[in-house]
Amino acid sequence: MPAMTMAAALNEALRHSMKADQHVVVLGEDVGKLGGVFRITDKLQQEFGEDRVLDTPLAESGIVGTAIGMAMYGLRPVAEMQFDGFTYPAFEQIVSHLAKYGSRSRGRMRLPIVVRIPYGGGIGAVEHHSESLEAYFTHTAGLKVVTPSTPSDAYSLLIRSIEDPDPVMFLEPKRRYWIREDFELEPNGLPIGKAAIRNEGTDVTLITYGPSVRTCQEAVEEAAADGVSIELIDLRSLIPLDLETIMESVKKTGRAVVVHEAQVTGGFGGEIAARIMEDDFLSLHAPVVRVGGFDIPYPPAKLEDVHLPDLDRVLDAVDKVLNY
Amino acid sequence: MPAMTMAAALNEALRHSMKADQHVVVLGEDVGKLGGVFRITDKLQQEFGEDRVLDTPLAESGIVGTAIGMAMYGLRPVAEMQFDGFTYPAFEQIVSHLAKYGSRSRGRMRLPIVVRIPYGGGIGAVEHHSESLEAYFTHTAGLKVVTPSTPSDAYSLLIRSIEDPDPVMFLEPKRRYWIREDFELEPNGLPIGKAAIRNEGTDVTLITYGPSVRTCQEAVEEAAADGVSIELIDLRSLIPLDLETIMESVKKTGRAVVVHEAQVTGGFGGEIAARIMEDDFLSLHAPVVRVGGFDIPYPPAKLEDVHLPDLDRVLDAVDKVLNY
Amino acid sequence: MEERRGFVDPSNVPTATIQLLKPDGTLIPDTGYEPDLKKDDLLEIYRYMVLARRADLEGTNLQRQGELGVYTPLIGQEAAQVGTGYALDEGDWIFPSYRELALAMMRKIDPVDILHLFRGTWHGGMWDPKEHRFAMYSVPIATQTLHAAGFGIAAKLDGAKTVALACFGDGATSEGDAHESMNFAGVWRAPVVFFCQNNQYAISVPLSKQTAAPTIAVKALGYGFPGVRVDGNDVLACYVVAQEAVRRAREGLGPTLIEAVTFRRGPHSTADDPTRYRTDEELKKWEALDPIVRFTRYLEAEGIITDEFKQKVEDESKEIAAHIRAEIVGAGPRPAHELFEFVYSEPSDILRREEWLLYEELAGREDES
Amino acid sequence: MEERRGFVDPSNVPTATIQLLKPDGTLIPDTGYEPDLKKDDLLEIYRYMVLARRADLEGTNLQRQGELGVYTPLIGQEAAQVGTGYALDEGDWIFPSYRELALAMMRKIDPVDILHLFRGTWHGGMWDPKEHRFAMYSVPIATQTLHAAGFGIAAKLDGAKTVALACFGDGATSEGDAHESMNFAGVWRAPVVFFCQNNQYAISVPLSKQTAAPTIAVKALGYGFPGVRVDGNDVLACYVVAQEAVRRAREGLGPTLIEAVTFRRGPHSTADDPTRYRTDEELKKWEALDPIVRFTRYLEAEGIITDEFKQKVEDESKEIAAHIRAEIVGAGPRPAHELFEFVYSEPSDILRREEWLLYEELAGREDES
Ligand SMILES: Cc1ncc(C[n+]2csc(CCOP(=O)(O)OP(=O)(O)O)c2C)c(N)n1
Ligand SMILES: Cc1ncc(C[n+]2csc(CCOP(=O)(O)OP(=O)(O)O)c2C)c(N)n1
Ligand SMILES: [Mg+2]
Ligand SMILES: [Mg+2]
Repeated sequence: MPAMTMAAALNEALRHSMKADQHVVVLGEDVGKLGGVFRITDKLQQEFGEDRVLDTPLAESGIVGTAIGMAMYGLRPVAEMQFDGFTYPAFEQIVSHLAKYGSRSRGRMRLPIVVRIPYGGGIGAVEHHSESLEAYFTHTAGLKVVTPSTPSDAYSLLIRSIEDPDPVMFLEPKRRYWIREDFELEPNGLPIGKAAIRNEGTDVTLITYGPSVRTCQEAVEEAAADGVSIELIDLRSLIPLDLETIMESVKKTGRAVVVHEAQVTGGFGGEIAARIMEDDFLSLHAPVVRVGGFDIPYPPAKLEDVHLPDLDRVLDAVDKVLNY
Repeated sequence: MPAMTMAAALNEALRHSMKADQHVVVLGEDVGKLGGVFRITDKLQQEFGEDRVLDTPLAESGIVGTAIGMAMYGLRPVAEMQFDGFTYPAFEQIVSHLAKYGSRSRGRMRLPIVVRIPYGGGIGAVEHHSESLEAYFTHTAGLKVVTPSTPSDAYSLLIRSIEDPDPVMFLEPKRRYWIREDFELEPNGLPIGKAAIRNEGTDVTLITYGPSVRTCQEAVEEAAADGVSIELIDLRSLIPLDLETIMESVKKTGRAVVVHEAQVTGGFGGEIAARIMEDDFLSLHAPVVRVGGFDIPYPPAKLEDVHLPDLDRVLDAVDKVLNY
Repeated sequence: MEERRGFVDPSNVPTATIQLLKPDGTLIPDTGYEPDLKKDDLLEIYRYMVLARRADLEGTNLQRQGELGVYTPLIGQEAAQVGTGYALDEGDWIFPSYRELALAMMRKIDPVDILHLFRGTWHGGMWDPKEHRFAMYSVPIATQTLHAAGFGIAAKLDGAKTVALACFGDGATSEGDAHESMNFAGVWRAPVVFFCQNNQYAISVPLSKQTAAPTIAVKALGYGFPGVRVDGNDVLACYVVAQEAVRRAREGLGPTLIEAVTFRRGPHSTADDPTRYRTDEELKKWEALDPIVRFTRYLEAEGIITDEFKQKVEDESKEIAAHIRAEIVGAGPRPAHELFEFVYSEPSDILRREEWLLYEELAGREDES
Repeated sequence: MEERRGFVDPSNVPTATIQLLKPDGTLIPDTGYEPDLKKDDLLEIYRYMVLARRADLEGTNLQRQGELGVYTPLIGQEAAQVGTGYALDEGDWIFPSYRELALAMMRKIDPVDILHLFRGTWHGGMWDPKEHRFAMYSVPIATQTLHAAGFGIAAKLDGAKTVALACFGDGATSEGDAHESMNFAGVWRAPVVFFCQNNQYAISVPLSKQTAAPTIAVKALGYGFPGVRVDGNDVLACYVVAQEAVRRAREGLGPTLIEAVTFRRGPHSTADDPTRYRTDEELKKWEALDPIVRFTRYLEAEGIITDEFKQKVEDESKEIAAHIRAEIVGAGPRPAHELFEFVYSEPSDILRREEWLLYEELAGREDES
């Protein structure tokens, strides 16, 4: 089949899941007739009807909160937050209920809900449309946090997230919605919780996820031209975290760099750096270096390129750990 | 003067600030007649009137959002969240406005607001009353994050936070509300952003804040009895972070343990561990070890003692870095 | 509603309260409502009110004895809950906050399973929500109303006749979630009954500081469905009003907002000191309006209840109290592994690791002792 | 309001809309309203509407030319904004969302400073909120209504007569923040005018899916203050209604909710494709109700406006458009150091470090090129 964008792959994954299980419903702002502002739900309402694809009122706490009620009834809701920055009104429902209901009910009431969020920067948007909010969720026990980097993985991971018995925050790297890949429309073999090694290498381990995978792939190529062999790990799922794959790689390379768009302070990179150090300090020839955004509110579009980790910032970090 | 509890010290700090500046107003649920569920605002409404101490409707987004509007008018609001777990409805106002208005307005509209939050566990409470939520704020540029550990520091830091031109999340370690200290009711010399060395030592640096300072002090004493000399750093403010004090100590000891109540994954301990490694890898004789809560929703009261970092868990970590 | 040059005006909102029984227990004529309750129903309602009050008292007692960390008493609100609950079918779902002991007991939940929450045994409570069609207790104010709305919407999409009862307080009406839930339920005309127990206070904050609305019931208009005020200490009035709301829900006519006007006679919780914010007179006034006394007088006057039945219920309530004490006093904690067991369907590697760490710690503690 | 056995009923809510001018520009007799506007006022109102429309068009054009990242057109809503804004005093504060270009221009904000937001030059815009008594643009829906409420409460506590105008859309009424802001303002009877531009859509979602409420105005009852519906394409009606609301606010009578019924004739934003969700007929119907045409007809019929004046305004609008183009086209970014400058009053050590890192990177980039 012809190359497919990540946006189209996500749309197909929803279609697949809705066909496979009639309990799957999609809800959110503008997901119906409009097909979502990024068209991820395009044509689904036409195909499955207004009872399966629900245009909701403009209220994110309402969307997540009613999704919880729907799940309690027995549905498997897939809720869309229109943009990362508009997830915050739903924070209480996410932290106090979505994450905790399974525990609170002693496992009797699991909430198989997927909250889809287009996240991250790089699309020249106005304020609140470019937030990297994953660290708020990775610090919230009870949530799974998943983020694909390729169309095929987006397809697989979304299907698996919908099938998952637990709540999944599904973070879609919106600046990569339009990258293309040629692949079979079949869920791949990688479950949630398993990282993918995107490039095998021996000198440095580069750990990243979501939108930054692409940037890091470029870094891998550029470094290879300079004779540096980078092992590139795409985490795919932040919670649960595939520590095994990370540690195996670091044992081999002795050097690691973690990359994400989110501001460095308090970002998930700190978690990975700290874990690597705790788990295998002696293998490390250099400190784990974090690459990320500055500790500032996400900048206006005309300045986002100086904020976002780019090829150079990643390569600088690679140099730093190599020449330590 | 006689020994004063932290609760009373906070009450006195509010009184001091309200007298010193008539623009200071206090608002929140039950802060008026009742004086707050922890009595931190006790008698303030009687003294300053209903126009300075406002019992609000039960709506936290409303409390923070109207505090922002009040600050835009020219007031200096001190908003109380009744408990940590009830801060989440205000998350959007905190992240999207409180943190960003200064930047968004190019510095023309600063928001000198203090959001007081009793936080952390250990008081045998029901669900949502024991959350350690500091990592959500330390990852949000534009906020300052302050947390005292002693009555005198609570007094000073609250006064300084109210005077501060920027928004301050003021986290009060509720299980320490009733510890007592003998001190002069005068703000001490330490500004926001400066850590306090609670004990000088040479073998290990123990870094902590808020409710865990007390636990770590016990560890210091216990370790001293075993001939281990711990340098204890009380951060006082997480943002801005006093990295200088931390790094000086680690350079000396070569070993560090970070302690907090929050779940380890994604907690602020990871940030500190990663920074220490990045800034002075070569001084480290052992990995920085993090001590915290498990990656679970905060447990029911009868099980909180197995969850919270206690003396033993801290000492185990100290042993670990010493014997690495 | 009078229009002042085109303005809708709150001063014209009706504030009348539906009442069927006078405080002395006599039936008010010509209310337009005729409860379809047989003798057995009336006695069952009586029984639930009495048992709930007794179990509730036991909660307060156990807290005073240090057996519970905290407790949120129900006393005074029995009629509101039992009258409303009696209008539901077994298959309908209840979404409680944290003061719904009477409703829980009507759903055959052992009060012990509720009190374990307050003891700190387990958050949410110990019952099976699906078995009892009774969601876990919900502490964050108003959040559960959205669950009820979502449940109702799902039922509607499914073509089912199940009704969701959203329980919340007067203070809860201020939260954004209460607004969003009523708005969502209104848009889908979902089978949801919004049941507000207006007990006059949110901890220390009186209704007058909570909202300037003339009634809570009128808020329904902003969501396109009817609202109604009912005397929350009149169990028959609560029943007929809830029955009408449930009928509307079941027939696909959409939600109704019920404002049951009552009073929280106890402290907000056992940690609260109501003398700081309310007067003795206020309390006395409402004690005189006791819902059980009122209903008992009615049952007596109508010759429906016998001393024998009263005694039977009294005995049963004592048994329940004894049962509660027996189960709660000195009850041990849950095994620590449960902390890890329920976080996800399958614990992650990191969780498993942490669990091991804990076992090592616990083993260490035992070694020491 | 009729009571159905004690229920308040949404089917009885008045839905009439205040109108002073018919679409053909003739004055409706006996409305009970008499705008106190002199000739100069009327011409000034005309001028603002025309200038705003022209500046707005320039926003759309510049986006189409790639000079703006996105733009949210105002077209069709000029009367609602100008009529309402004209009722305010200079010292009153306006809390906009992101479509308040006409109000901004009435506050002497250079449209360039607004368009820089959409260009991606600076979030929030480039104006000084205190100088113009006009808060920064606010993108997260309904959040700014709380700022208006808080501002109004502060003014009230201060004994000031300042009024806060909270601007929001029909979609925004669904958010919890809209609810909380009206409730807070109601409790303090704060001098806040809640100004809802009901332009029928929230992106693709029509009002009928946003709420089941018979009107938006009726929601005011739930907060204890009056609400009113006004023809949002009739600038005189918008003015008199806002004037009444402002009077009430200033006299200490508390908030008012205004629902200005209008239509968003453009796309939600330039990124939007309205053909997916609305018909051409709908658009045509509203184009026929154009607010500027209506008001011009009125001014012409009453002999208030001259061709000369129209030409003057036309010239001015061209100047503004030229000014906008001159300032926006090719405008450079702000210097990167500003990213660090405004986060706190004083940058922290870590921020300073990051700033240095950036300078090194930028220097590196220059070396490469
Ligand atoms: C979101 C949230 N904020 C604050 C609290 C603390 N709190 C617990 S009960 C309560 C008052 C609730 O009043 P109301 O809704 O009238 O219910 P009642 O307790 O009277 O039954 C408050 C403020 C909470 N539980 N949740
Ligand atoms: C909290 C939040 N959720 C979602 C969005 C995305 N969004 C931007 S505008 C809009 C529709 C707003 O509709 P309305 O309030 O009617 O205002 P209008 O655009 O029609 O002026 C949405 C959903 C947002 N900006 N903020
Ligand atoms: Mg109450
Ligand atoms: Mg709209």
